[in-house]
Amino acid sequence: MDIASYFNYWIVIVLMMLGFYIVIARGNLVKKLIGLNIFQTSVFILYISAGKVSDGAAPILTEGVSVYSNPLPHVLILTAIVVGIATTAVGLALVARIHEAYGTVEESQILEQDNAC
Amino acid sequence: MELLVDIALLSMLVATAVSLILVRGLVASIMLTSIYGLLSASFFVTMDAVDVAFTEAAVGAGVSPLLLLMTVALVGRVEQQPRKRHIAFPLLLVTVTGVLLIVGTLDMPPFGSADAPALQHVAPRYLQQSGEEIGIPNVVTSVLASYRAYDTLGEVLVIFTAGIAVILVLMLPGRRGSVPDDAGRQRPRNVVVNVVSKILIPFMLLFALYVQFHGEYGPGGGFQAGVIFASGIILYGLLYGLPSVCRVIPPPVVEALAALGVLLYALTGVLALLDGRPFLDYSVLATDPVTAQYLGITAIELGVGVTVASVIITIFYAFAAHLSEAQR
Amino acid sequence: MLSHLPILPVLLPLLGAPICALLRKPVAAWLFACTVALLTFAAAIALLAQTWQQGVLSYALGGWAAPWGIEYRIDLLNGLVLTLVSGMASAVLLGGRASIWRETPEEKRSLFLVAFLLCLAGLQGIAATGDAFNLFVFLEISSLSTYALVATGRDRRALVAAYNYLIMGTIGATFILIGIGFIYMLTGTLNMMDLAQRLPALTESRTAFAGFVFIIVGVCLKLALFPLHLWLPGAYTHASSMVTVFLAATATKVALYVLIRFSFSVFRLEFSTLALPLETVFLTLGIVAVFAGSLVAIYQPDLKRGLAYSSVAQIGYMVIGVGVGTVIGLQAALVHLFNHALMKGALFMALAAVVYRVGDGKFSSLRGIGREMPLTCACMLLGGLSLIGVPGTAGFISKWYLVVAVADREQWVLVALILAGSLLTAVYIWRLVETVYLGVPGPRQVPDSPAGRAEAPPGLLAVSVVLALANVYFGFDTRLPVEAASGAAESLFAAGQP
Amino acid sequence: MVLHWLSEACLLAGSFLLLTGALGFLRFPDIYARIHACGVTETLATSLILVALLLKSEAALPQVKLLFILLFLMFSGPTASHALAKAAWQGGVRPRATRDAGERPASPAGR
Repeated sequence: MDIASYFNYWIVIVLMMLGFYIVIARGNLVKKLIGLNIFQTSVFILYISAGKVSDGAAPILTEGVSVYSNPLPHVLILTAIVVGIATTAVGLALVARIHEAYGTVEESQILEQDNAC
Repeated sequence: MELLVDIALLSMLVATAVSLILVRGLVASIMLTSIYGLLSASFFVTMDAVDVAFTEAAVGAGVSPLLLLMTVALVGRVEQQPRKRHIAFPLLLVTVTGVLLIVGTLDMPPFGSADAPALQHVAPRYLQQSGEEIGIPNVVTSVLASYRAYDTLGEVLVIFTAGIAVILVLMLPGRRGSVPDDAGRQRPRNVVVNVVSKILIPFMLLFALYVQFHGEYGPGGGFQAGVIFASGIILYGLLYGLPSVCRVIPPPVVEALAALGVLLYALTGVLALLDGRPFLDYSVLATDPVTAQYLGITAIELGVGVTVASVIITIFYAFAAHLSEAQR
Repeated sequence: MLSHLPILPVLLPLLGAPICALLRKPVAAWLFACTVALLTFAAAIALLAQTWQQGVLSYALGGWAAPWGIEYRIDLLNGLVLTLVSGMASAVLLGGRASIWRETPEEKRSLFLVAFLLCLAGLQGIAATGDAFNLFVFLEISSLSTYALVATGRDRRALVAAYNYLIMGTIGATFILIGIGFIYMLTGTLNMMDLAQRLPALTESRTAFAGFVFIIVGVCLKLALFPLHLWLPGAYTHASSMVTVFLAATATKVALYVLIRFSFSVFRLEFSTLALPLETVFLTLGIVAVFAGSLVAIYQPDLKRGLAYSSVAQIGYMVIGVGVGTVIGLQAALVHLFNHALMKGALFMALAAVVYRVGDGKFSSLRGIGREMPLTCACMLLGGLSLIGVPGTAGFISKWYLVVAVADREQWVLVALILAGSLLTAVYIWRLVETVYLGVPGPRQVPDSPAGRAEAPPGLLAVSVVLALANVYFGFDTRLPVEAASGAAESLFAAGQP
Repeated sequence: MVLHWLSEACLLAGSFLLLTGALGFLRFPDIYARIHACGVTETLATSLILVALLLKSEAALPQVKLLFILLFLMFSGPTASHALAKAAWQGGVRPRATRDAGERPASPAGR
């Protein structure tokens, strides 16, 4: 097999894991959501990479072009981007309220306060 | 040449993600997120996904940093250095997941191959026949708004749900959709920004309409148009304050519009039911199938645009109301 | 209109939610939401009846044929889950008004109902669809609305619980998305039936293997299978009472449905067992979940949290049924899916009625409540007995099928462990009985709680009684769940044969 | 032919200016100097690159679109720099020169 043809995917997987790491390793609630954002965006990159055809054109029908990239992953990812921003918005709303209720957005301090009472 | 651009963009993406891990402080993180969104949008362009790139530029580099910034204005920009943090477990988890993913790529069709199974089975019909069946050049719009229109209805519902969820979570006690009062506060005025924005906002709204109705021919469509329209309104709100933008578009109206957009989409689908055709079958709208598709797509894209714009404005209102409450 | 039956259980709440958002008066919104839920329930029952007679129904959305468009494919299993979910939704809405009104501030009530309808639409959409990506979209609709519903709980910890649920749920959903992407790249299709035809040829493919693992892990996060259950106790405990009833009775059930759908119909059994030691993993995790969940449940000071951990344990039983990997095992899992919804529905509903009176679900507040609210507590007792699996209740039936299924595979140790798990259940239910009937009531702090006998408001009480009696009814007349489950299980296995 | 070389020259100059802007951003001492470094170079650099693309493109529609982008950049770039600097000033950040001259601001809210 040809390393070069998978290289692209592997970089994207590294990106995904960097985002995933931020989600599970960081204690700040906003930073976790940022990590989630990176994680999801990288998954989108994986999908879109898989739809690419070498020397293909964007899937907008044009005279004289016969090779197009696969449009279906594009459609799926359009939907997934919307789902991602929706999740981020709800998460951030929760964070804002958590800050009002606890005065902090650090996971460890919230845990302390909960255990105290 | 294309490969060179790919490698440059990918390495910039990796650099951004790594610095996101290294950096502490939320404002810097948000800037990096925005850069990440913009870079991935550029990457999507090189991958021929122009519609996705458009959306990602609007969402990843625009709306989501805006929401993040408003949250940070509420919760503070400091990210604390934890006293002790176990990084062994996250590292292990990430490594296992990453290895599994890499194993998963090993039997994948190679990058860019034209004979990948994904291009053999379902997709060819979209590319070869959507021209006759739907009659519009943008295949992504054809699939999005006709072949898989039900997914898109789900997408609109997701956005609507997000709007409802944010209002439900952030609603200040005792008022739903009421306009916040001025409270006699003087906003710091910035003449240059105000004047320039005043000139630009009408063009932004005009551009949104262009994107809305041009989605059949080029990249764009209801979702992108909605985001652009909302950002015009949000810009106005940022400059002139929440009370004045609420006078222009009152919150109850926006909430109602969000619901009406969903209804417009769903009822377009229900029309088919009344005629005994499957849900979302557009052929009832006109006798000529291509005209029917065109009408159906225009109607549902309008529903998408209205809902997306109103939900994003609603979310902005909810956050901004909390901000002005916090500043009091 | 009959040919449109497959879409109606999803379309009705989907249309109802935005209309409900336009209604500003909470009472009007409530009446409307009840109507929508009942109509959905009626449509689901009609659909179940139709699948019973005609077998599998296919519905091409948008008029586009299957692999190109999105297809709804309803078999007995879909019908059963759709009926269960919409039935529980109707019960919660009809009976729960007093509780929702008590626990939600006035300005939030109508939006609460909108979110509830959205959640119903999402769950129904998951249960009806035959398209893998469409499943992801509706999963997110139900998840987002659930986060909001959990966050409306009165305690500030509800917010943290909702946030944790959001993070874990989104990781789960993203894993599912990765998995779907992998199998799409291999097969070029998203339609479940089409996938099922194309995947058997790919048993050797490492990409298919990875895709399968990601989907299963993602679904198990949503299912709260031990050790991925961490979001569940917080979410169930701090959400408002009606949200807990609905979530406990439906959300994990739908996740279990997705697990079964993917590991039996999409990937087919041969693939599933070839690719992963799936049986061993499920049996082990299931039995660990039973013990961990039950043991933790025993020591909780709060009944609501105790019952939440008990849910973790009960999910373990269902997963054991799936892990046995035979028709009877699957049938046991499905019967338990149905019965557990009834048990937890009855228990949480009765608990909600008690919370309505005394303010919270701590054991210290429940002391002696049995003398003040005899009928409500009798319902709780029935639900508890059913949870243990006492003969004459629905719980006995599902335990029976599970034990038979495991014994059929001659795994006697497992049989012993399942029975031991029931004993643990008996311990925490006994603790409940002891507190409720034998405890000495302490001073109560709720303002409008009259001394002496004070049952819950009629709506809450009526639904509690109906659910409790359903536990008894389905303990004797087992036709509906057992026959539907066996039909569904057989068709899943029949589809697995080449 | 002339057009081709002209556009190449514009591209090169634009890229070079962007590079100097980035260098300045990294090396300059305080926020105002940094804004100056990127603000000034960026507007010119992007305009040059857009002009280069204008010269390269053949069809009318892309040319019009590029012109619009150019116009928009003329507005947005300077406004953004101005807004940044003003925000920094209102946030209490003072230029390095006056800070070194003696009176340190009460709160070093800069970086």
